[in-house]
Amino acid sequence: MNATTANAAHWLALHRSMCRIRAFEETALAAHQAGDIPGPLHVSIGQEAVAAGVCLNLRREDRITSNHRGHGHALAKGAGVAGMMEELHGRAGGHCGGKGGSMHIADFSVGMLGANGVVAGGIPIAVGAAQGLKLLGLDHIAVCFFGDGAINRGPFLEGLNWAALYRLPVLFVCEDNGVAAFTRAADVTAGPGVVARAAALGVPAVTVDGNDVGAVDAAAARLVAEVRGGAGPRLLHAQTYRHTGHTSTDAAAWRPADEVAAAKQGEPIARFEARLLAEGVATAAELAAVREDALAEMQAARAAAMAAPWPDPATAFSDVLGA
Amino acid sequence: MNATTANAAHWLALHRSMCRIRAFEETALAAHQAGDIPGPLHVSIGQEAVAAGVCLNLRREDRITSNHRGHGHALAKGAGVAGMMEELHGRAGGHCGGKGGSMHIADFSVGMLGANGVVAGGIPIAVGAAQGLKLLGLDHIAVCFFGDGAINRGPFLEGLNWAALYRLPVLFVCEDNGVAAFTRAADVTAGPGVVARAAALGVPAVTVDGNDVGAVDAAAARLVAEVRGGAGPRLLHAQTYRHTGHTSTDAAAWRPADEVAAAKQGEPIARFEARLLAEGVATAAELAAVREDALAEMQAARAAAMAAPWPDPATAFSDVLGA
Amino acid sequence: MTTLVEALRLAALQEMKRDPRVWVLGEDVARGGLFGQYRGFLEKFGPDRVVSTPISEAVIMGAGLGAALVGTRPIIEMRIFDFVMCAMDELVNQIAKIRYMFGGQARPSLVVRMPHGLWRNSAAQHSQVLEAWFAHLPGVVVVAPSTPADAAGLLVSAIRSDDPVLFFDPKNLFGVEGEVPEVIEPIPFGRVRRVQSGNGLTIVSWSALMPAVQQAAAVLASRGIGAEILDLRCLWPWDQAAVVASARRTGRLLVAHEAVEVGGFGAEIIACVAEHAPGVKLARCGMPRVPLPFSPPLEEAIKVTPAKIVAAADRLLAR
Amino acid sequence: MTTLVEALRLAALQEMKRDPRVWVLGEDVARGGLFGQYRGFLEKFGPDRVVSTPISEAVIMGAGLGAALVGTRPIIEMRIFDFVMCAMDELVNQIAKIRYMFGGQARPSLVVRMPHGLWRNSAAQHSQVLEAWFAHLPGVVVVAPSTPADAAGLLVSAIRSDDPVLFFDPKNLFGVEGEVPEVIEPIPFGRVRRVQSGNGLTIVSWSALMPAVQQAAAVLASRGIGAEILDLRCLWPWDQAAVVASARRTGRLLVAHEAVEVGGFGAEIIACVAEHAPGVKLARCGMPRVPLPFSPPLEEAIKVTPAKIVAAADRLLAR
Ligand SMILES: Cc1ncc(C[n+]2csc(CCOP(=O)(O)OP(=O)(O)O)c2C)c(N)n1
Ligand SMILES: Cc1ncc(C[n+]2csc(CCOP(=O)(O)OP(=O)(O)O)c2C)c(N)n1
Ligand SMILES: [Mg+2]
Ligand SMILES: [Mg+2]
Repeated sequence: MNATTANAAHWLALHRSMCRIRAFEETALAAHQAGDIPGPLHVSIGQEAVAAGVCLNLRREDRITSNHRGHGHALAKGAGVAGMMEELHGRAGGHCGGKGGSMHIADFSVGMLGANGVVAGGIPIAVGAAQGLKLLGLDHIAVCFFGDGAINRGPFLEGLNWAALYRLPVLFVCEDNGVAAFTRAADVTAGPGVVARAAALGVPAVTVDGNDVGAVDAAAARLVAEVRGGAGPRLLHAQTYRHTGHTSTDAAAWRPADEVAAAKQGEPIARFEARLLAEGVATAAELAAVREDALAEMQAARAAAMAAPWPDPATAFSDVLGA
Repeated sequence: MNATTANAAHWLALHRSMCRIRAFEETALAAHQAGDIPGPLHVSIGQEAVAAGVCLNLRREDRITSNHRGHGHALAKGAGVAGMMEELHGRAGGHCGGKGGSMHIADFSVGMLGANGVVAGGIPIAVGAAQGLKLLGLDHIAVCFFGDGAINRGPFLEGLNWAALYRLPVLFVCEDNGVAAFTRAADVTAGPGVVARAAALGVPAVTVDGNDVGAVDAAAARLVAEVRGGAGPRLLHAQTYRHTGHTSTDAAAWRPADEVAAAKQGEPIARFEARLLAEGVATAAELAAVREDALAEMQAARAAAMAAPWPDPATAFSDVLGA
Repeated sequence: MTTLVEALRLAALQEMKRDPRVWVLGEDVARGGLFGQYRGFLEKFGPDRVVSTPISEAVIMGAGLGAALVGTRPIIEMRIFDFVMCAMDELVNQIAKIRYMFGGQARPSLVVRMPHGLWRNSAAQHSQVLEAWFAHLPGVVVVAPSTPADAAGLLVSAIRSDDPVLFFDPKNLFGVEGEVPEVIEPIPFGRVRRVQSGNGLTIVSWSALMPAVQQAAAVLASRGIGAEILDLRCLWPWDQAAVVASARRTGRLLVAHEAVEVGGFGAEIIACVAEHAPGVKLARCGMPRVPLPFSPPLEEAIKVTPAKIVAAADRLLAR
Repeated sequence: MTTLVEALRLAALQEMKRDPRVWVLGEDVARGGLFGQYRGFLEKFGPDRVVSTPISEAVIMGAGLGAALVGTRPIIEMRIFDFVMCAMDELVNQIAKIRYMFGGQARPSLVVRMPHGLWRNSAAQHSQVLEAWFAHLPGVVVVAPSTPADAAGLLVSAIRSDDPVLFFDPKNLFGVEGEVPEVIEPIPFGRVRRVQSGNGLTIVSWSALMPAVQQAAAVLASRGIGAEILDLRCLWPWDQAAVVASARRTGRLLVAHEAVEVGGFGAEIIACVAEHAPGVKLARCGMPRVPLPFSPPLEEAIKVTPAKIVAAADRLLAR
């Protein structure tokens, strides 16, 4: 890392993006615990570097698909916070008008084609989005976020083979937090891992430390450029850690306390802040201000969501078929 | 190869098995063309070495699952010819009482758990059979035959990962004839191929010349021993060629004539016979007699099937639920 | 005169010429498709719009959806209906729900083509008729034509529709001939075609069973019983008004379909008429709840035939 | 008193103790399952009989089948019904057909457990009720209990059955309490449970909607209308005789279910009664043909409630 003016701005953007994701999810978690957010809530606290590091290398017109743990991807891609917070609270002003909730967060206006309640559900969609973009002669790309759990589902194989075959402009991002629901990835995943699987399907892949936003950013920048340049699909394997349980109601008590503590030690925001300070990109006070601003933004969004109207029950019948 | 007395008998059995498959399918093809066999018919003429080379290394209690092109697998595993020929002709005495036909040929009495009308459909079943056998504490194994087309379907990934994970006694056999229906495997398969895919899923794999029954036999013997010994799953990749079209009504006219001619040149029966002669295992007359016996057997079976009664229409309602 | 499969070919051809966003993906489509329904397309439109795919049904379906989300209009060819079972998450959990779930942000304009039904003794895994499932599934249009003209006109509508349309090609009728106009106009969804008028009873049917129904009606006519025959053509939206009106008028309604009778779409029609037009005498004729057997005499024992339709009509008339 | 989920746990536990061929496979089952329905099983039966699997629904389903073919008796746990869409080929084309297709050579003795229905605002991909699909599918038994005792007794029957049984766990009722006997006896398939007797009308329902039906009946009772309530418990085989007899006696039949009304199993029941007991006044109450929305007021607008059941009963009684 070398703090030129240009990348200093980019680094600060990465930091700010991570802080906003963290603040959004901590706020949402509290709201869920307070009973204000219905339905299941999956937060990605600890994994922010992946969403930020990848999405800050994308254009607005690039598309992403996500999974059940999608707040970070959406925010990093530029989804409106008010619409997200209202959606989580089930309000009329939510991006999905209250029809989707956390697990189906989407903001098509910024190319966020949706979270997904089905593991690996976003893979075929992203592949098809890339194929459509190519067919339309556009040079936008598709990015597909999924977890380590998704690499044991069939669509992973079908989607990667397909993308390689048609040289589609799609970047697969495997967010490997080592666990799927209540089961360790290592206990359900045979063979050498996702990089080997991708390679065997014709998709070049690289592993990065997914808790180091600088590393994610650098790898993503390179892979996005290759994909956009017509080189065909790529896969980014980002190793990270989920600080909390599977859902907001899961304490994940089965994980050894020292494992969790060690992971929190190396968590991506503090770690990146240390580098920003060391590189002289920002002062501690500036960084704290970013964090505080993010938290204030999210708490204001939450307050606004709480005050926002519920959807008109009549809207439950629209958006099915026809006009 | 070295013709000891012991393996001479085995080689002759391989030869005989291939000849019976060829004779069965040529007879069935003619019967289909004559309008006596209803429904779709997929023959494996040219691919006999794979079925014979693998199945002659199995016990009766070992289980196999097959695909839409399953006559050879069934015959090599010991399925009764009369029951098979009647089944193809839709007669009451067929293994499935006329309910299955060619695409659903099965003979559970010899461990043949069924052909399958769905590409890759047999993979999860074979994996589960292996898991069940292991759970029951038996040392029988499961063998799963599928084509090159199946490696682009999700169950291939899910099944291999699963088998490796639980170290199941299952041998996967990819019968690679380079084509799926009317599309070249190379045009729809990205990456280095099935062996790499298997390895990436934790399943050691080897490639053999699938038109050389000696090679198939040797590889199968080794892999079956490993699998039975508890080493976990293995994959055998057998390269072969389908002499005829996809179904009995497909001329496969799109394939260059010289390609087909070259393949017929190296076809497995004649090729193996040359070796048997060279090794002094049998005389030309003896080999011809085997071929003629096989043909006579199949033609007699066909005649018997033609004379056999149709199923009682009332049986259409049995075998659904309950007793 | 044009065969039904050729009518479908012409309809897709017309639409792909009209709109460059329309494309087709599925196994072997570049070689014309399993039934020749895309014959010549590769030559005309090239490999980017006529995409022969791997045997990867989940992604055939899901990639179609993704491509629709960025503004193309895919025709998703599933080869044989039964293989849709390999792509049900993509169809049921994704395609059917994406517009609603995202509050209208997405509008997946796509057609899923699924040649279905009995055909040349193909047995249990290649003959299923599960159209009723999709009438029960919110978020999709369900089309099941039976003539070349209807097939062509409804396929044009399907391709132009902004909704996901499940198009059940009646594969057993691919060889049936009929007139198809030079320029194929879209046929609106949800309207029956009145095949013949009559006063003795109303018979509603659709898709591959229509010829059997017409044969049955001929038998009834020879006995002086005039059947009013309605070809439903669409299971969702369906022409409830026309069916109820006809049933009210004749006083008797028989619904015949190739699918299993229990839980088939006939149940919905009968239930609807029972609720809205009490007094109409009602009957169904469908397959028993049995998988499709291979052998001809067994298949014959299971499948709905003109004789079984006549028998059902007779029982209904005797009530 | 035992909760429904605990009753199910006890039933599976009893059967796994009884028969060493019974085992369970599915995601997280070694950690007790998503709902605790397998709590303590790993400790008791070990990792070979309590198999926490990868997220590989196709193989969870298909491996269960393969293992059944060699003589074990798997409980295939699908976690949430909607994920069954990832395993439909294995369920529909393989499990449901294998015995028939092979002329009876195979007898897949297995249970597929699929917790289904609305539950804590889980939205479109985690709330589906598609039970009617499987009543329409030859080759499977379809069970949908609503009380702890029924759930336990029917699960015992399912595990002992030689047929493939689709067991719809009513996940929204997992916390409901009731008595469960020390030794859980099998409850035969295909018999209704008469919840209460009455003469004003017959209400048939099942699974997670039963409490709403009972609340609706209480409202009707407070107005002097006695509803006969039948809990169907099984959709296949279903107790046609009991339903028809009750409907004949009261003269009015309302079928209420959580599923979408169009094409739901209510249509089959209504059609059947319309055919076999003409004159009975018939009505249904189900969800509109709309995916499940997330937000509470939207979900409330869609879902079947006691008030909607009362309103449907009132309309029926006014006819
Ligand atoms: C097909 C399917 N099976 C099971 C589930 C239930 N489920 C939701 S998230 C999850 C774990 C996913 O793990 P991973 O992909 O690694 O993502 P993570 O939760 O770790 O971010 C499971 C099993 C589902 N949603 N979809
Ligand atoms: C899931 C599924 N998709 C499509 C088909 C139609 N189909 C039958 S055989 C076949 C080709 C299979 O190729 P391969 O697996 O290589 O076997 P081969 O025919 O070459 O022996 C296809 C596409 C099918 N049966 N199942
Ligand atoms: Mg994970
Ligand atoms: Mg092949």
